[in-house]
Amino acid sequence: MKQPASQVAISDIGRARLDPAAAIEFVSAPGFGGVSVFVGRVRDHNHGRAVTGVSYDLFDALALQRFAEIVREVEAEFGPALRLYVDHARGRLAVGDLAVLVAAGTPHRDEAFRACRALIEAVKHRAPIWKQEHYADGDSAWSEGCSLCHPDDPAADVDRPPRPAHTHAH
Amino acid sequence: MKQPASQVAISDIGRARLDPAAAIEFVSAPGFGGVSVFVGRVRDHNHGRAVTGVSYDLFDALALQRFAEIVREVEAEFGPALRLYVDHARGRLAVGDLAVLVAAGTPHRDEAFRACRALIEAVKHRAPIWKQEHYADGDSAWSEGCSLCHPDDPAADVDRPPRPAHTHAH
Amino acid sequence: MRVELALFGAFRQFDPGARIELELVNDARVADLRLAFAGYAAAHWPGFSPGLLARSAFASEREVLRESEPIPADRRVAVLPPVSGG
Amino acid sequence: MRVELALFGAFRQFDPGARIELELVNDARVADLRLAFAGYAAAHWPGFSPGLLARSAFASEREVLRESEPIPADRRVAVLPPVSGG
Repeated sequence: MKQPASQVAISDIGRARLDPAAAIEFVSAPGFGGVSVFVGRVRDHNHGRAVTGVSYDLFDALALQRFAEIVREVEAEFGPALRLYVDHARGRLAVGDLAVLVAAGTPHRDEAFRACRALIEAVKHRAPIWKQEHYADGDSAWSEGCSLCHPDDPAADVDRPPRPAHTHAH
Repeated sequence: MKQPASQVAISDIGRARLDPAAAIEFVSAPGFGGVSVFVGRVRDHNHGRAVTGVSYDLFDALALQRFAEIVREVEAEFGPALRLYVDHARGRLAVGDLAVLVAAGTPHRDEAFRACRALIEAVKHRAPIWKQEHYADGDSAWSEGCSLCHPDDPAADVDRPPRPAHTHAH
Repeated sequence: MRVELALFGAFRQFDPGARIELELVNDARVADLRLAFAGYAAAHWPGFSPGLLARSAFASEREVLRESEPIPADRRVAVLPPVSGG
Repeated sequence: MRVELALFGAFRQFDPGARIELELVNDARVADLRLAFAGYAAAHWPGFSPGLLARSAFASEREVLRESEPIPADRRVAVLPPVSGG
């Protein structure tokens, strides 16, 4: 292909917005009939509490490494006829703001849906990104999430998470 | 909800383009964290032949009925916290033009992906829409597709389609 | 009775107006329309494939009709070849 | 050796600069850093939860480190609580 088949980015919310039209354009190609896009937005509530905003913290260098790794894995599974796009917001977002945007373009739609889903699942579970929710009552809390510890690493407590792994909706 | 939770449309390509940003906006709501979008575009080849464009023919009244039926079914399965959007192009499209656009917004991403996928599968298999491909050599052909006959209806030949039902990629 | 049959998709190529009229008995059902249409097509359209009609449905503006159903009161029906949207 | 530890997510709230320094033995491994960090946090941060650290990983800018790995040559490590992107 003439241009890179994937693009990964972190967008500082103070300077740029996530742009679904740009994602669709990027993953398109004359031979591709299907584009699947996922947009994650800040919700106005979580676990029954009114949310006014969310701050996203990222370990930028490692996050971009992980995005690139994830893209290579999805390419290995669904490529080579595949274009991918990943963008995650950083900073304080208001309700309705776009937090994450992923897209996959492929010749047919089944691969597009599956590749897009694989992208967002991996970004959510494996990238060094943390979400702090701000509540209507002025309180705030960092969300619980997925441990990045190597699962076979004995020193870490990942065998005994406070709740069953990945059954929480995040 | 204050406004309708779904929108279905047919867009005459001579007058309007399918607009993914409008679809995302429509299916969004303050309580929704996930939006899944699918865009179908005209490819530059099919079954090994170079394609220069596609003409879409629709039986408008029945197509809008079917879109509305499909939306109600998807709402029954994934709702009520759900907003849906369906738009299909009509007319002669060039390679890269958007042929179909569906979107689903929900509180969490799993339902968004599944509802979006259910929408596009139903639109492709059950709506009265026909695709005529125009080839680089000047020839053109109507695509073979899915019979709309009631499967239990004895007079129609749907038990003996020329190829196994739904194994063709369309 | 006279039934107006609208043509879609691959059927369009056989008739510039994409619309034909067929004369049926007064209590005709969809199955009768199918037979009459097959006869019309065989008589008027060189290159017409009966296989396409066998996989095609008849519909009003509101729904796909079953073979045993009567012709709709407004006598307007569409013949729908297998669909290929998206 | 002196290791610079960058704090992310929930760990940020304990230190305004989100960065602490820890003194370790010269051939220290990630497991030693974990112990030293646990001691530092217990001594300096009221309300610190050892459970959070148990589920946290240590990483360089390029990868998550295993407990048995040596501290990276540039002595810069990040401690990563469970992630919650998207």
